[in-house]
Amino acid sequence: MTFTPANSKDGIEKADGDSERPAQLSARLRSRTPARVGLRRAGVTIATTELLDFQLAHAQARDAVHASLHSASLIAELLQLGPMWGAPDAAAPILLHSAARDRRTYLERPDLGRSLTDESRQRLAQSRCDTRYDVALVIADGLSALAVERHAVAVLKQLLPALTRLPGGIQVAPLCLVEQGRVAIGDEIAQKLNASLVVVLIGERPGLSSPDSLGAYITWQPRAGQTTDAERNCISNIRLEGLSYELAAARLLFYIREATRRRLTGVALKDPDSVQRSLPDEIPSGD
Amino acid sequence: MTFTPANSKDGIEKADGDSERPAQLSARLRSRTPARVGLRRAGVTIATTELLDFQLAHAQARDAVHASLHSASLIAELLQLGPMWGAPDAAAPILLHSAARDRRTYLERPDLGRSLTDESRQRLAQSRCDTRYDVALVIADGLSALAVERHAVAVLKQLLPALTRLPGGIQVAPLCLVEQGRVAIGDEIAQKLNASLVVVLIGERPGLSSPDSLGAYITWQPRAGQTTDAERNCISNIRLEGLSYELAAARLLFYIREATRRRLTGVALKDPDSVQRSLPDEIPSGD
Amino acid sequence: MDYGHTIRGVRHNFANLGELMARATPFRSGDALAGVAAASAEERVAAQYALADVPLRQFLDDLLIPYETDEVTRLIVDTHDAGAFAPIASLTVGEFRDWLLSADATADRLQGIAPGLMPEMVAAVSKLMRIQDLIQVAARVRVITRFRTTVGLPGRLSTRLQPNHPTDDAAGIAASLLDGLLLESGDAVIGINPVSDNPATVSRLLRLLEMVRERYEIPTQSCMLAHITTQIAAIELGAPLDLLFQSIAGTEAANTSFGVNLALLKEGQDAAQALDRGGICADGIRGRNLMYFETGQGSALSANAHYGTNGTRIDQQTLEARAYAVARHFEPMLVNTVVGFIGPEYLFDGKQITRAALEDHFCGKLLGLPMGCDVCYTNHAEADQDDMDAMLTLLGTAGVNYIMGVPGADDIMLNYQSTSFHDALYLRQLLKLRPAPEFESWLSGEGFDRLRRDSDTAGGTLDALLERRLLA
Amino acid sequence: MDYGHTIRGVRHNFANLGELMARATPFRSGDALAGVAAASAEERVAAQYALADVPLRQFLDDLLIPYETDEVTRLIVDTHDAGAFAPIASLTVGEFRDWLLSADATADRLQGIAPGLMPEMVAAVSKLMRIQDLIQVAARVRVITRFRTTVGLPGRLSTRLQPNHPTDDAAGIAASLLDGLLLESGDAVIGINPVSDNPATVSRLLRLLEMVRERYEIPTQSCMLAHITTQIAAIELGAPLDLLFQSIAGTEAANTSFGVNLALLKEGQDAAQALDRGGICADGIRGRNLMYFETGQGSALSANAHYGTNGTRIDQQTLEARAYAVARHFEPMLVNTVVGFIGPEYLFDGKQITRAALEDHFCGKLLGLPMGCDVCYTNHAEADQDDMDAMLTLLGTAGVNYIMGVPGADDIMLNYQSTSFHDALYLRQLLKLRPAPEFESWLSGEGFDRLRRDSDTAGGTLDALLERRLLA
Ligand code: B12
Ligand code: B12
Repeated sequence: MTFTPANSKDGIEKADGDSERPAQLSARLRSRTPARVGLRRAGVTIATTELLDFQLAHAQARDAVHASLHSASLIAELLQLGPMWGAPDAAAPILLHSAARDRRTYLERPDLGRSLTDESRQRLAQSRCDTRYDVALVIADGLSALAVERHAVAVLKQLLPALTRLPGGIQVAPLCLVEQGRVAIGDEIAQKLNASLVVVLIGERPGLSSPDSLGAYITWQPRAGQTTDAERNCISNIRLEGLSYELAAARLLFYIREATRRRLTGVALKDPDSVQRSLPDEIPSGD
Repeated sequence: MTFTPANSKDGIEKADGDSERPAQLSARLRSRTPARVGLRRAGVTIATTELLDFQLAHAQARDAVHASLHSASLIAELLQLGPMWGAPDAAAPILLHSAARDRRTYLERPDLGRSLTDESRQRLAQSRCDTRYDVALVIADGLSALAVERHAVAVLKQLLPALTRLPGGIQVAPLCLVEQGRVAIGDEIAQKLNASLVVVLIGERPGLSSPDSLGAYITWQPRAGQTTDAERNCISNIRLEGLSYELAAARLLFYIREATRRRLTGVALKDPDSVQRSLPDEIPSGD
Repeated sequence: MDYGHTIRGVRHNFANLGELMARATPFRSGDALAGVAAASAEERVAAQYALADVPLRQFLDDLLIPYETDEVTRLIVDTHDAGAFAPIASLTVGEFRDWLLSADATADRLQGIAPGLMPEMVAAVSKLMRIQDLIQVAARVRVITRFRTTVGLPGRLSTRLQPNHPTDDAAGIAASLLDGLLLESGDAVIGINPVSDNPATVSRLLRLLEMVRERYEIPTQSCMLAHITTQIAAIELGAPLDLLFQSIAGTEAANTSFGVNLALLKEGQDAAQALDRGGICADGIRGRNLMYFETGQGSALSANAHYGTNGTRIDQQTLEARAYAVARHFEPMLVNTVVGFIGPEYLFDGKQITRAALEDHFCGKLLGLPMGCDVCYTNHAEADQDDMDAMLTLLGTAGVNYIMGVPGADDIMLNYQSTSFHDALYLRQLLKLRPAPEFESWLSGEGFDRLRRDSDTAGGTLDALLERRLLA
Repeated sequence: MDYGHTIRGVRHNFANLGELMARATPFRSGDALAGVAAASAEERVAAQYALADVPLRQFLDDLLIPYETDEVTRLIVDTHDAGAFAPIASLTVGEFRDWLLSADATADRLQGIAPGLMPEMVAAVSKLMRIQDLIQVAARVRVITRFRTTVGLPGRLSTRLQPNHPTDDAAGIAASLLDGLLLESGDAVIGINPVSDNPATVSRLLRLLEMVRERYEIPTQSCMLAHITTQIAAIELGAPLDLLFQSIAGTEAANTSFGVNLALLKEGQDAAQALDRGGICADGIRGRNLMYFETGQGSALSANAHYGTNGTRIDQQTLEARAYAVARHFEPMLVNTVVGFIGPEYLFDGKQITRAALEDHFCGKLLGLPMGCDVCYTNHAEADQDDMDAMLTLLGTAGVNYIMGVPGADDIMLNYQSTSFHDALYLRQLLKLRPAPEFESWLSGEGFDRLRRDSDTAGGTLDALLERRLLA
């Protein structure tokens, strides 16, 4: 019996009579997307090295879920943003904690991740003044503290100056940072701060190839425990391989402006086309 | 469309062209064995009621695993056995504990279930006298405290008088009761007690239909950590639906006598035929 | 009716049918979160005994969620077909299980009773069933739907090609699309989840798919999984929309939280129907099924929309089955449960996800739906590829209509792991399953050949796409 | 050779091949108990990368357990077939996985390399494989054995009928036996675990089985699962013994704790062989396979017999594969892993049991063994019937040779749950599998008919048995 192992390291193997897909094609596909395209195969299955790469990514993504937020350093960074939007010195970022005391509780009890501890409620009450704010900005670790650490400040750096430049002038409430928070926790915060709209920047669940994806949820006149997700808008996948800080801020700005104008967010409010065009309206036939 | 549900409650259903098996046969089969024979079917599958009976038994068997031994009352019962074999008053049963502190540890760490706590070792040392005993009797909860509570005393009641009646006279060491013990924990106990042979009465893992099955393991000259299971003999399924106390004691007596005579236990020593005959040597052809 | 059961002298009582259903459900984290799970294994079995004795008719009288306040209940009650129900009307839930497993329950008969089944009845019986029962019965039911391909035929397994990209980048999507097509994926649908929520992007990507589909004559349908209102807006922009997608749930309140209701779904269906884009399928029948629904246990609970009569909290699996009643009303092309997608707070680990997948598949099929399954998990759940392989294989034996095809099983935008194109090939090979007949012919024809040639050489449409030469 | 791998600048080192193997193993409680499991998921993956790079040849040089002190190692090394190994001799473990999954690895080629495979190589590659890989490759391998029936043919699934009784009561055993036969069970073997350890009981129960077998002309073989020495003694008493049973493990020390060694196994085989009781099978070949072995992960560790070179503790799955080398030497009729039988200290829950079952089945088949599996769990493990259904179905797709048949899945003597007669019928029906050909003919012939008639009417042999009229 003689045969050579069908899977040689330098070419994609011929599987089940399928035509051989050259390595160049794989490389080309991979240059266009971070997706796991053009994988080497063993029979119909993914080859060993690629399988192990996947397993490693899984091990690391699980770590990302359980990583906890470095609040202190993030607060320091947020403090430095103050001058950018002319925040009063008093308006230091407020550190809050959801009722989910640790990661495990957070994962099992989304209800707790949506409500504040009593202590946090008090802290909010102290910060409250009579001003009615236009926008509350809430940063929550969500399912990826990493996402928030990497991208939240960068997005705010683009957003805050633009916000203040809006005609009519926009009143921004003190920034809030929430540990173990879910999207809906922003509702109570905004209410307590007396803000008309809330933007929650939150860590999306970590994917294998995206441990640090940031989401932004925008809600007009949130009511704690009553607002549904249908009444929010969402901007997703803010990160280096995803939506840029600039575009994210531009979209946020659009939503904030339109929400304020039309007095609503949610399914009735659509993302503007203008912020991202990646395809022409007319597609030539190709060859 | 008209059809009647194929499964009526009063007969075993005709499944896949198989001939109909009358309910009488099921009843007859069931009268011969506690096994789940002659079950009603739904198609090729077990019918609902029978399935639920199974699930209930599973819920209960799991409870049996986790039940803990009522040592105090068992010790009281054991104390009353004393006169039966002329034990000196001093020889109260010794309560010992394995190194597995709780049930969960016990289940995960059989190694700990095989060794004693330091405290138990001391207690044993105190009980030790210069006598060399012929037999040490160890009762351990094993995987079913229930088995031990229900049957251990009853077996000893049969065994102890018979033991003392043995020609030559047999020296029995003080009884030991072990919480969270495995079979091999008897080895160290016997050594510490200076006994030539150990009998461990232990709760077997609970089955669905047998939450309280008792096993007996007999080991000649056990050496802690060195004796292998090949050097032991085993008597299993001591309980109401299994081996009777009388037969169990008779077998134990046989093993103790033969082990002492041949100075060994294990694969080389076979259970005698005499204690249980359930089939004739010649089977007539039937009809 | 009084709900209870006595075990060894201990009486277990259940306040009402909703509570009974919840207590009888095999353990899952979501029911514990909702506070409705049985307190012990014994209580669960007691509830199962009691549930086994409930007559199926009872569900018609004892509505879990009020008719007055919930349009899903109204839909269920108002469309209930008493004639179809008649043959099983005399059975209890336990007897229904026995009958479902009997040789009497042929594919035809199962199809016949479907309009007579309320989702609550199906949920109830599923709670008494073991995994092998769920597989066995589901495997007998075939639900066949058509648009340009025929999905759900015996001996076939289709896939949704899911070429998502974190910025909706056309070249990136094209790369995944090409990878999938070359790996024989996409006969159920090519469906993209757009990251942004705007009609123009939806429209543009639909045109991209249309172009590829036409150029290579691929018998399949395309879909953009944006909110239904966004898709309707895209139709108004003239987008070439084949299937209309929407996530749905089992209560009116949960659907409200998704921004949908029955009227909106109908409006969307009419709009898509009016485009009249279905093809003539292999058997000469014109494809008219065009709705694509996704569901998943836990979505109602997540939206705090899981309350029934008198505030009784309903278990997530029963609510999931009710979502199928919504789906069934619109004669969908595809339905799938995204079972492991939502997170561990509803389905904690591989074991819970797997059982839920088989329950959902069984309930959907019994109610007459073309069930697929997103065999998947998130990184915050206790699950891994081994769980997925097992679940995938089990669903294959149960006759699932279709599964997802994601490059390397890793969705880089939705952030979860689903099945790869390779997984589908594995399953087809192992169980000797084939793609939809139209797609299968395509694979051995000129169109696929052209695709392969184009992919090997520079130039051509694909190259233009990948090289962004088609970009503005 | 140096074993290690670097991930993002962090170097993971492994002291030797034994440690590397253990760290690369998917998590199971037994390896944690032995203190050899990887400390983190990342360390495990690092070990898998490193293991993937180990040349297969390395296992020939770097023996995990010394040749000098372990007769199992000597057997493995001394019977290694270099010629059969040649075609894969240049591969690393990772490349071996790729090759196994490739179309190149046909059934014939897999059979060809079997004698060239060391169990350690097979264990190593299995550690890199997902469940779907384990299924896919195993499904290609067919190992066919014969005594009176032919077991292991493609498209067939056999069962061991296991009519145990807590007092070895003949009428009780007959009741379970009859139940099983009527449910078409028993084509792999009718095998009783006697509760007592004596040659006369073994002998008597063998005569009981012989009588039933002859009276109804059942093409099958019988077996008593007592210790091999007890069975040899029964042979000396003139017992009609078909298959000779023994539990075996992967180290000499573990086998010693079972009271066996290679010489004793040989002695038993010779004694049984001398009875010359095999039949002419459906294909005209005379059945000569007569050993029946059971194995299971954890048995060596339980006996504290899991040490290798320089005291390295070897992981339980590798040791299990080594047990197959023992089995293979005796050309057994049946081998099965009792995977969930031993307890949660070795395999904690349904997930671990399922993966272990598929690993064992894969490793055994690759080494050329007629693998069955005792799909089972104990009540102290975290598992239930759902886990069993899933595991059973997966093994069915992987082409398992046989499973157990226990009345109602509940072994009332061994105290654990295995598969019921019904489970086998489920699997056969779902996957369109048939019993062994000889048994299948019997089911539609005169013998089975007589059995059914006898079971329906009073009188006759069965009645005599059940009514204890045959008892002394
Ligand atoms: C999980 C998830 C869901 C789950 C949410 C259930 C739950 N309890 O978690 C389910 C399957 C039900 C779901 C449904 C939908 N989703 Co969704 N979902 C996600 C996903 C994958 C992760 C979200 C996350 O990690 N959040 C962070 C955690 C920490 O916060 P949380 O408080 O636990 O999560 C809340 C929000 O995520 C919210 N949510 C989930 N989806 C959506 C969508 C919108 C528009 C809004 C406002 C809120 C919202 O639900 C959660 C519970 O309140 C994101 C993709 C991503 N990469 O993030 C898409 C994503 C947010 N969803 C999306 C869409 C379109 C939808 C649907 C509208 C689809 C449809 N056609 O019906 C529906 C309905 C949403 C609604 N109004 O409730 C889009 C949003 C696009 C956009 N820019 O608007 C995203 C980005 C994915 C995509 N590209 O397709 N979704
Ligand atoms: C589990 C089990 C096993 C496991 C043990 C591994 C382990 N770590 O647990 C395995 C599969 C390896 C096994 C093997 C064998 N077993 Co066994 N086993 C059992 C079982 C089902 C449960 C035992 C139990 O619950 N013990 C109680 C717990 C709390 O104690 P433990 O310290 O954890 O358990 C120890 C003993 O059980 C011991 N052990 C297990 N089997 C046997 C058999 C003998 C003869 C001895 C002396 C010890 C022994 O191994 C354990 C670890 O040291 C019993 C049946 C029953 N209903 O009890 C049969 C049983 C004890 N085994 C039996 C037999 C025959 C064997 C074998 C000899 C079969 C063979 N032909 O090779 C082998 C070899 C035994 C040996 N010398 O080691 C018979 C004994 C009959 C008899 N009267 O002698 C029994 C009664 C079952 C039967 N009827 O067939 N067994």
